[in-house]
Amino acid sequence: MRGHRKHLPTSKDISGCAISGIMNEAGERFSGDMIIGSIATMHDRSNGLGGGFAAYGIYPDYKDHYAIHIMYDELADRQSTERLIARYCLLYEDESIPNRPSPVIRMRPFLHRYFVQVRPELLRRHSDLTEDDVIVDMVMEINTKIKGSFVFSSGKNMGVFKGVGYPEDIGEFYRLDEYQGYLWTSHGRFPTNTSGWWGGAHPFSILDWSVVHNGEISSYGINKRYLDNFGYDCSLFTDTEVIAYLFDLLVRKHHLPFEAACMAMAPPFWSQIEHLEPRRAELARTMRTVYAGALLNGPFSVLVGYSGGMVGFNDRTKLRPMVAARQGDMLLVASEETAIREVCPQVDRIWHAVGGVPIIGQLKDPAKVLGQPEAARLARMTRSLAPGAAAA
Amino acid sequence: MAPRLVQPEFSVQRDGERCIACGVCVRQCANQVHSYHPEYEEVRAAAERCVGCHRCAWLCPTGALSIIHTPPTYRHGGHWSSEAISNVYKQADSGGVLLGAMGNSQPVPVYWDHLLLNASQVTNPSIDPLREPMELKTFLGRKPDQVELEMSGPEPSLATTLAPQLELSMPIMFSAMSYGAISYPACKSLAMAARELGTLANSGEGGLHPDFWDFGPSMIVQVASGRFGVTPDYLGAAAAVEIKIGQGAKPGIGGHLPGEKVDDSVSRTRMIPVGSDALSPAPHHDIYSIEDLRQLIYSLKEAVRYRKPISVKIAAVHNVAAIASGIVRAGADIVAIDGYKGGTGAAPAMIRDNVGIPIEFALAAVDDRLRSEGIRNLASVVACGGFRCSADVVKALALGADAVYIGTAALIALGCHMCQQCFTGKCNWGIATQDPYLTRRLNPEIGAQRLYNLLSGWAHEIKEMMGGMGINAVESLRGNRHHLRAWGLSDRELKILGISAVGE
Amino acid sequence: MKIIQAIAQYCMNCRLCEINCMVAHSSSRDIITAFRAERERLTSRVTVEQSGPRTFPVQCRFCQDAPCAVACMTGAITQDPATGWVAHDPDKCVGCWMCVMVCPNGAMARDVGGHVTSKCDLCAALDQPACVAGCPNGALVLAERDEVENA
Amino acid sequence: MPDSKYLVIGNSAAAVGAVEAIRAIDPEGSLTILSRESEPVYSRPLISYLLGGKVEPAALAYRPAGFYRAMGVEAKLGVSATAIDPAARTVAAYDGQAYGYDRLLIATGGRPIVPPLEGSELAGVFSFTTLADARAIETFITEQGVGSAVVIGGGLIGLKSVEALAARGLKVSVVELAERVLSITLDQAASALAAEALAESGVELITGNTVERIHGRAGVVSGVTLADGRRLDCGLVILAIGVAPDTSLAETAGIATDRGILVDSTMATSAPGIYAAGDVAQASEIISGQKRSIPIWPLAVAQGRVAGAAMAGGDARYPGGLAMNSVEIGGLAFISAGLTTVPEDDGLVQLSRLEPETKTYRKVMLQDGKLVGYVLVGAVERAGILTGLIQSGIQVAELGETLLSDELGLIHLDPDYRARLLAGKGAVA
Repeated sequence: MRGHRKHLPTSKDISGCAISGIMNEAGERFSGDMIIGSIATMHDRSNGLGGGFAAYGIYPDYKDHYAIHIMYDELADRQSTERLIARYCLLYEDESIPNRPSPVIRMRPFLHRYFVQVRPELLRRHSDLTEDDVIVDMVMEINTKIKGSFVFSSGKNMGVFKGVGYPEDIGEFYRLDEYQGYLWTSHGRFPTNTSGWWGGAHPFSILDWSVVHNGEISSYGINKRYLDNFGYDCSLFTDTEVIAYLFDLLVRKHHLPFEAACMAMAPPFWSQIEHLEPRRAELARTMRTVYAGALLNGPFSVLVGYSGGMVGFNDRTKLRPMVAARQGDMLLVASEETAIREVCPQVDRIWHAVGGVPIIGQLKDPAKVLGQPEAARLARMTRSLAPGAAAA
Repeated sequence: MAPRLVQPEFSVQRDGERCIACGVCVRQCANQVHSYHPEYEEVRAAAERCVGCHRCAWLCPTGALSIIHTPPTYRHGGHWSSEAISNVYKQADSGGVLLGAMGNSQPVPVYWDHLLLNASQVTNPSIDPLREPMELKTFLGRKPDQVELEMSGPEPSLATTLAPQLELSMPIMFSAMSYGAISYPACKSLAMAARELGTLANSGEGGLHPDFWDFGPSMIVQVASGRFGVTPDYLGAAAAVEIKIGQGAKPGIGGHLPGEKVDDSVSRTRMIPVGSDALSPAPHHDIYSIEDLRQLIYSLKEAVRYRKPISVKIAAVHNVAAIASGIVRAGADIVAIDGYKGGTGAAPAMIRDNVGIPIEFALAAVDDRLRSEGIRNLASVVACGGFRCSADVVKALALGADAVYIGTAALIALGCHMCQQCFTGKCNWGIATQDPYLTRRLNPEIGAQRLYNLLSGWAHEIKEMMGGMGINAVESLRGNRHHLRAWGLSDRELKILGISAVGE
Repeated sequence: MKIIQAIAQYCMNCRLCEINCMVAHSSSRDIITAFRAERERLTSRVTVEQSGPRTFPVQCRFCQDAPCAVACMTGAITQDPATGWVAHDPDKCVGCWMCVMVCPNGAMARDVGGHVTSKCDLCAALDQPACVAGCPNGALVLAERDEVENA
Repeated sequence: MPDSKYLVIGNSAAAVGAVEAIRAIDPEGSLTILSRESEPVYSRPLISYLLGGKVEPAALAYRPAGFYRAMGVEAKLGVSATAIDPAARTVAAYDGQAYGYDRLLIATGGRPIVPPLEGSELAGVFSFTTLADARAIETFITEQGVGSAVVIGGGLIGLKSVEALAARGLKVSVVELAERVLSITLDQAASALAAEALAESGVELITGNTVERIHGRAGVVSGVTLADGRRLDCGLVILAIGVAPDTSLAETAGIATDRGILVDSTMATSAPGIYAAGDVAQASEIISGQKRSIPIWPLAVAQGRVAGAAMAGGDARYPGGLAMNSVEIGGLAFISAGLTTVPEDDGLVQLSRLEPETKTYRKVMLQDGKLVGYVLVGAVERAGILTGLIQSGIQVAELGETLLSDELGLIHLDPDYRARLLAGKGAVA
């Protein structure tokens, strides 16, 4: 099977990984060199069968447009895809995603990007739909219906770049050194059962959610079926996809702040809940009861990026590594401390993440970076439940 | 009348070198198999009365007794088994309905045995339940789609109030077994064990003996078609109320407690005359369709002031998924599905062995259906009908059950030897009888301890299996069919079960 | 002192207590040998009483001012005033049945073969009385004499 | 003058009961026993077993060697009391001493009734109530080579001696004035079974008759002549007509007596500081409510215990006596208690069952719904339960025939009564 061909898997993806994320909370943008440098130190955590990045703030000229990154098996697939896009969106610009040919990157698909906006008449016609919903529907339709097309990035002012190879080579290939972003995440993959398809690399992304993740989620089967209940079709059989959708469901649709979403996904143990003060115990009990299907079990560390920041968190028993550091406005989170020290030798503070407790990085002044409406939406997402509630 | 043609099924073998003629067997056999003959100073057996309950063999202090199953061996015929022939004899002798008790006794496929569980290797660590937390706590009841938080205060607070939930320490409950069908000490054993274990027992349709009202918080009470023992206080005493529509052992027919088992105490509990047969009608006479069920559900919710979940129990029949969907939409907080191998105190054998579908398929179909309709969270699904061991339970949870009911396994823990003669009222183990000479044989302290031991053992095994799968909370096992693989099943069966074949 | 209490509602009339008692006090202590070779001397010191479906075992209650010790004319039965223990010395017993005559519990058994009486000794040589240890339904327990409840 | 806090005249069941009861309360107070017998306390009823060769002499010890020392008792054995001076609180003794006391117990027991019978002074004529009697008889039989004996009296003592003599191989004849043996303790039917058992063991039973005179040759018994003129040859005569309370000391001291010394429920006599217990005492009886002398071992011990406790300042009460007896004749057990025959007055209900083939007989007597007596022959296992029922005075009418059953048990009895029994609290509340 040719590696660049779209190949939606039929069984669960299993892989080991390296993850890294770097953010400037002041919204200062910086080049992709730094994240490439960080992920490259963890070369041995991946095996050359997948690498990728998510970058935020890279398309300031199109910050109000959805940037749709698509990989095509054949150029011929473009036609039907673009017709489909046109049904949902107005196209403002499209181009091949710039790249730098490299001897180590082979058998790549055709990579194209579109800057679009949702057709206003769709929103008028379906008053209950948001433009995000329309984009999600469109992505789902392309990915499940069109044989040779795969949308791998669909957020505003952000983009995912991924492929088969070591992450540093993928970064080089996509010329990420030439982009400026205020938040970067990255992933190096060590799959054990992959076909080596570009779309199978991480991050996984929907809208502005991007997820990089290390570990294997043993609750995958029920998380997938739980999401099914809410209309999410988890076609990629990856934990990352499930985590992304869960964040989308819990934060975007159910309006839970990140801390609550993390509590749903990595809740305190019942024995810990018993010792919380009653109001917090009730909250935790209710969250666990209602979101039982969202509980992510098994070992994982995950970094979720979105336009307002990033959230790193571990499984509740912390069976996967995650180190975080702060230096000035910079927040760095990675699988290994070296991946932080390599690009930021001096740090103000460095610590190991606590199981189930999210590490939240957020733009200090999102209005300045993202505009007022988006800032208002994000404010809700970062509300703290209560000091120590999630830490329990 | 010509002699009966039915032949004994058991041989009572007494080792003459060991028998001391102490008479324990004589005193313990309610079927009067053993008798002492003082003139010869020996005990003899009338094997034709033996039902194979093994009470005598168990208590014989010298181990002199063996009960051997020796069904008549007619000339082998593939179609006409010895049992089929014997059944014809029985009915030609008696003219009656073939009665059966406990679960289906035919050698039908056990789908649990075709399902295999997963375990972690390398890519994912297993979890050692002796070292790490391993959570089996389960909540049954209606859940909202989402939790809403009130964001206006200094910190977010709950804006969602949960519907009433049943909190279980483990996803295993004792299924409905009525006082009347089983003895007072059997009921008490179940109630005591449920309380000790932090789970629930179920009154069945026989009302609640006043002595057991203290156990109310550990009991589900049933409202069945006979309405036996149903009063506002009865509903109020329990943790939840279950409407019994059907039973896996006998879908489509009502209950029948023979008058012999209706003694004074049973009569007062059921509110029926002593010695009268307790006949539950086949249907509820106020339920002729789903909207009537809705009325009953809400009547009961009113009666318990919306403080307790209402469960609806049905037998697994052909279109169980659609029925379950209707029940959820009718307002049930819990749907209990009783499979084809569920037990009973008495059922026509033809019904027991030929009506209904296996719980494995019923459960998978119901879980799928509720999910596809987006209403899975509106009700918990409880599976029952023939769970033999913790692995069966784990498989059921993985297929989608929130919890399971165990009945037969609990009775076996209490001493039941599956002789399947519950309807005779002569249970030598003191379980399915009201004979005061027999009920004494079950000490509820011992019974409760045995049940506690059984479920503690199962809980430990479940934790081990979960740990192997890298799961430390039961909600991550529930409906997680990725941890199941099947062998020896057709593609169609796999599809219905929603699982892959081994090796996939 | 602790004596044996019957929890009557769980006595199921198997009478294994009687059998275990006989074996524990036989010389072979082997059930089959005892019943084969020592049958004449086997005397249960516990008796299961029956009234309809109700049954329960009775054995020596170690009474206050034990009437058997008062009545015993040979000095075979003595009661320790400090502990209340009632001892029976079969070597001193001549089988006059005076104790049988006065025991209000009917707990003095007649060993006709040996022409002596015998009574519950709580199997003092064993970890616990054979009847208690062997009761399959927990119907026999040890309890402080003053706290013994009705059967 | 050897003064004691406690002085006991007598050295048998009542005396030992008293000594043990005193010591349970007062471990220190000085305690002296005066006994006309020279042996340490022995089991009086066992003298027939000794004579019959069924037990060794050592088996007669009622209490272990060292009993007196352990109890802190000054035992003056073989020292008869001769007179009591209640005013001076002294007892004169055969040794010439006057024993002072603070508390005195008269436990002198009974003396055999010796009728004015011609020939009763002959060698070979014995009573049978003491160990000395048993030894003397044994010696006489051995020395004289006695082969046959006549026992005068078919009561308990008589039949016990018969049993012993028969066991020694003597040919024994019993002469009983009444129409049946054990006429006081048994009823007609049981007596018949006893007679049958005697006959089966080769004993000649002569009832409705008596010995007119004892013949002798050279001062030694050679035979008897009966009232009907019959003559029986024999080498030994046992006088077992009966025993009477030995009240002589009390009478001379001016202590109130009837048949025995009259005592109250603490065994106190009419004289201050003086108590009486055992066969010499006449204490209350539970069925009649009257004071009666009942010379049986269990009551002697019980009375001795009450007396001892009272002497030492305790508050024990005698619940009242009940006549009862256990005897074996020819291997057949007889136990009876209370009323065994229907007296003249009505109001008594009698239930009985006789099974001649198994030689079992059971009879109970009820009055006003209470058990007042029973006779058991052969199957005697349930005797104690019946005794308890008489002593407790509880209603048993509804038990009916169950009272005759071998299966009779606590399970059939009143729950409160059963609870008391199971808690070891005995029959009497």
